[in-house]
Amino acid sequence: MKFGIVVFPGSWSQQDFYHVIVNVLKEEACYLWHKEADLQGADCVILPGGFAHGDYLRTGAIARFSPVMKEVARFAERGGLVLGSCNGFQILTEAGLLAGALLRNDCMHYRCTWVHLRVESQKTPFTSAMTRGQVVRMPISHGEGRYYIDEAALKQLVENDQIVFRYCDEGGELTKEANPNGSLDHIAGVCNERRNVLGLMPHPERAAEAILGSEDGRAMFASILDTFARA
Amino acid sequence: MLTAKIYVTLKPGVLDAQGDTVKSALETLGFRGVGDVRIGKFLVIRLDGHAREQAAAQVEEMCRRLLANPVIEDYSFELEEAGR
Amino acid sequence: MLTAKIYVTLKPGVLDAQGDTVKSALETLGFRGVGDVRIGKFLVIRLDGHAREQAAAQVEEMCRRLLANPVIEDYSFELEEAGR
Amino acid sequence: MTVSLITPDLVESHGLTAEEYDRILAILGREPNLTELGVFSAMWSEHCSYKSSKVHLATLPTKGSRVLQGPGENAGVLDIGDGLALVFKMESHNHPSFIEPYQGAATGVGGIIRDIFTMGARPIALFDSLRFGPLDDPKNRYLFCGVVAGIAGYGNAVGVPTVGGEAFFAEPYRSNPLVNVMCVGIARKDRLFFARAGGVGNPVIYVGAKTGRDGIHGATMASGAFDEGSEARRPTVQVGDPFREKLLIEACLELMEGDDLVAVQDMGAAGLSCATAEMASRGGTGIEIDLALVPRREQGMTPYELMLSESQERMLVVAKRGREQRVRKVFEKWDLDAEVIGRVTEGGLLRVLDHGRLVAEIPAAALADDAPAYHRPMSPPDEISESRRLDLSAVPPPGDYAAALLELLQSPNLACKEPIWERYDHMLFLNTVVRPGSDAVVLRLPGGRRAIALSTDGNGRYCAIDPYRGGMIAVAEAARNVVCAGGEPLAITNCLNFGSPERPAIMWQFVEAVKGIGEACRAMHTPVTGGNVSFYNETSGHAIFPTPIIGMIGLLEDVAHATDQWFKTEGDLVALLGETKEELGASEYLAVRFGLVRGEPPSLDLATEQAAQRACLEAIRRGVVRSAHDCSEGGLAVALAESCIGRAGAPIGVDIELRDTIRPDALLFGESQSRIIVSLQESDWPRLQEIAAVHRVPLTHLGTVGGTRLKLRGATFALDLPIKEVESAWRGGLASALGG
Ligand SMILES: Nc1ncnc2c1ncn2[C@@H]1O[C@H](COP(=O)(O)OP(=O)(O)O)[C@@H](O)[C@H]1O
Ligand SMILES: [Mg+2]
Repeated sequence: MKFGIVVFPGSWSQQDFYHVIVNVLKEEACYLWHKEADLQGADCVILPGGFAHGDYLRTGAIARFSPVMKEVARFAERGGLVLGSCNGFQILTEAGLLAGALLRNDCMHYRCTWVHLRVESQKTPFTSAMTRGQVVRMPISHGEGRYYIDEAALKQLVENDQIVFRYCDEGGELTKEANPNGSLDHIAGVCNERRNVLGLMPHPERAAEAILGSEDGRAMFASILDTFARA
Repeated sequence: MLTAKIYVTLKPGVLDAQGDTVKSALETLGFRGVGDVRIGKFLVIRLDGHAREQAAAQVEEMCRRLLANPVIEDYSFELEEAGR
Repeated sequence: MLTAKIYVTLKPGVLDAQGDTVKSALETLGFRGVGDVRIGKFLVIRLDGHAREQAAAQVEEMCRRLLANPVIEDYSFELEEAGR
Repeated sequence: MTVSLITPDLVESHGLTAEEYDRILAILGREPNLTELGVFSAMWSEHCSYKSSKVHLATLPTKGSRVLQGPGENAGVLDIGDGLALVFKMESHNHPSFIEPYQGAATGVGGIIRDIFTMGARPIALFDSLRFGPLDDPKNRYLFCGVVAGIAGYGNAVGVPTVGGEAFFAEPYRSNPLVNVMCVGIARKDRLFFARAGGVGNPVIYVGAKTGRDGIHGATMASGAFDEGSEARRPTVQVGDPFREKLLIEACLELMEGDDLVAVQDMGAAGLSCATAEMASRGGTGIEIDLALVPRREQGMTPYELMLSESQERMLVVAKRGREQRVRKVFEKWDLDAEVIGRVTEGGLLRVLDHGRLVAEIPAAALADDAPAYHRPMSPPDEISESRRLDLSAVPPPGDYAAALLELLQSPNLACKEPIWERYDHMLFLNTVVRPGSDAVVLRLPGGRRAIALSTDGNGRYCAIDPYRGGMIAVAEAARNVVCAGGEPLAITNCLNFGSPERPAIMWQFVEAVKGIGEACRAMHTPVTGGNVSFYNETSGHAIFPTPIIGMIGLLEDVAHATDQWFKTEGDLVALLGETKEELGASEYLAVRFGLVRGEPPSLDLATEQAAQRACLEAIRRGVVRSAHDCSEGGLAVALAESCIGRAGAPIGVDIELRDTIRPDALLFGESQSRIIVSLQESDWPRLQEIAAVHRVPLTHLGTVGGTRLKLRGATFALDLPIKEVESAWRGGLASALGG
């Protein structure tokens, strides 16, 4: 399976995803330069972490106008798999491919730390190899990850089972302390209605090798791979 | 030549973490009677060779497409003769 | 009850990386005649139980001590009857 | 021109002495114009010319089998095998951070990163070494928080993880905080770049941000007087743009993959002046530029201002003739302006034109190398002998040892630094095998089989009382930290922060510290590959503690040897390598409990130190120990506590019995050097004994890991605390000091 990793001038997680896909999972990966409207036949598009255009004005605000994003939108339209992590999530919301927005952390500063996530839905191509209610451990690294959405739209998300990850404690409880950025309803990751576009603030690629402290992130890649195998 | 003064503010419903931090900081500094604090963006854009009405339309579009995010932000603006 | 509208802007000559980025983004989006773009802060603070002149002095002090960084920023403000 | 424009006042306002000015006259054989005076004053400033420190730095060991590049280039370079080179350097940004903490620290990070990638290396890690006044003063809190935010804001955005550092708070830094940043990069050994101009006729290309009036030194005011409209020319504080820096990193590294470039140099201190003069003098060539071609952000900038501006995120590149287009294309790809502003010329002249009119003409070497070198007078401070005296009978032992330990763990200097490093991305690039919080961080190298261990250290309190010993200890502790992580110490960089060299007492401190560093580096076989000297760290005569900071690089041939300081498993044995002497002098304990800064710093015997480090390293490599932790500030008791807490997951208890007969306060909190706490499986005890014997290192069995309490017993004392209470005291320390 071929992963296409989008590279904006200020992206920095692309090589981490590349390393995990190619060296750890032994799959194929290529970089997609933001100025080129060409996905090089990728089966899954990844929007990595970083500060796409310095994240001036708003995170992801400018990136969404890049030529590559028009292709990503079409690709998603056709049902292609799109995964956005951290800055990638922010860009997907700005581009309107995912609902909601990401605001300044309520603690008012950048946080790079480990968090626990509760899998809220395994009915996505990105979590099918996980089980609902399962607790996984991954790092976050962002200053603007406070998920927000208005009530009506939140209701929609819940009804359509679009909330995929919630911040929780080790035991899976949604405690205030376990919410690292003040996200509404502890929301850490959501998918679109069609379930082929997923965004999350945490970094699954940083949790794919035991030597780095967790392999929980691998389940997401495993899900994608076996979805693809079965398709 | 015109200058556009653009105000981008968080929608009323949206928690303003920065505003709240500033509020409590002001209180720690001993300021009394500080109510709600809301913090937004203030953009000043110079526009060359535009007629007023055409400029207004332009700025409106800038706000819709880039400067504000409708999910969380409202915007408003004024146009002034530059130099002021 | 009063509302203070406070404008915090970068001093002239101080690099505004955010403004420059927004300027080139607007140009990429096809907007014409975009000149200098400068981006600052816009604060709205509600003040309870203040007489106007006393409030003005307060806000002045808030800006000096906390809201603006004198090394790189200028500020200005207006007072309005709240509710507007 | 008839009357001389260069008055003595003007010369003085440019920080030049009458003798230095005569030297300039001699070099030029004529009177300089204003621009030339400005260029000389910047290039001959202490910061650029090292005129007070040169002769002493020359005594440091700089050679070694692994040293590919010593002092003199943008950064030092080590051969770390597998065809890889490690590029590293430390810089100070103390004064700018005092004026504007956020931007001062941010631009400091930007500057040191440029020093690394200009050599062809991909920057992979940052360290920040911080010194501030006590946090009970709001001013100090403001400065500290601003600096941390600035480092986070720049480092996180530019995409270079900040994986370690130090934070230390003491009165003398109130007058002048320290912000030192180290950057480390990895390059292919055969793809290193140097800042040496070459090839007459080759284009000199300006890349990056436009030039504004940023950070032009005060002398501009004087100069402004010489032309109208001077009110507009107020110099402004440098402001960093991490996004543009990111573009510069990627564009330069992409270009360096090809063979279009001859040399790369960043424009840091003294901006265009320094970049042109140094590239030319290193290459033994000349350079001619026309300022009319320099991209600028503001109107009406004079040649003087353009030559001295310190606008950030700008580079100077020498390309091969005919490759201009290919170079431009790459910079365009990354949305960067690149302008050819001049050419490499024959003969050693730096010629500066403005629209073709000559505005400055100076021998480049004169600027870069012919600055005066001073043997400044020195003499020990009068207080020093007094400050070394310590009457222990006047120091009552603590009634409550548990309370004493908690007080120490809570104090900002010893408390958990996670509130700082949590704000820095310290995981990017998937290299961080041992994260911040342990003695040294361990980073995987490309390929994943090998790794490096890094630490920054320096104890200003020791140096205030004995700069020679303090300098030695800084090197020894940095090496010890690296060894505890499983690394073989290779080499150091440094940042030497002192007061005014024009005061004999300060100069003495500096020279003593340099002697100590040199001696330790020779003994440990860790040459000095570069560094930075920051003088004049004082306000109205109040100088900081003399503070040399050491950045140590260590190598792990096998990443499996990566070791951290935390106890692992119930039932493991705890032991001490090295010996505890009755040494309370200059300790954190005396400072925290009694506000005392006095007494001889702990003794250091370099042979003993090395034996302890060799033994620890062998034990780690043979898989004998499961954790290793250096005993430093706070002594044995604090180090033991640190091995129980702060690890991922729940804290773990320990039960310790100390049989030593020295004063219990010295035993628990003294800072004797060359000590390492290890934990191991019981069955490995004989192997550890054998290793200790071979290296002739005292080895003491201390106790056992396990339970939920921290228990410390001795002949005349005992303390017993719930480990959770110990951890929360330590974790909360910094937060509560920051009033949050
Ligand atoms: N300013 C800082 N930035 C990042 N990490 C820091 C900072 N200060 C301390 N640390 C980390 O906290 C840990 C403890 O620091 P320190 O007490 O100086 O260790 P040691 O005494 O062993 O040198 C180290 O891992 C260090 O890297
Ligand atoms: Mg240590």
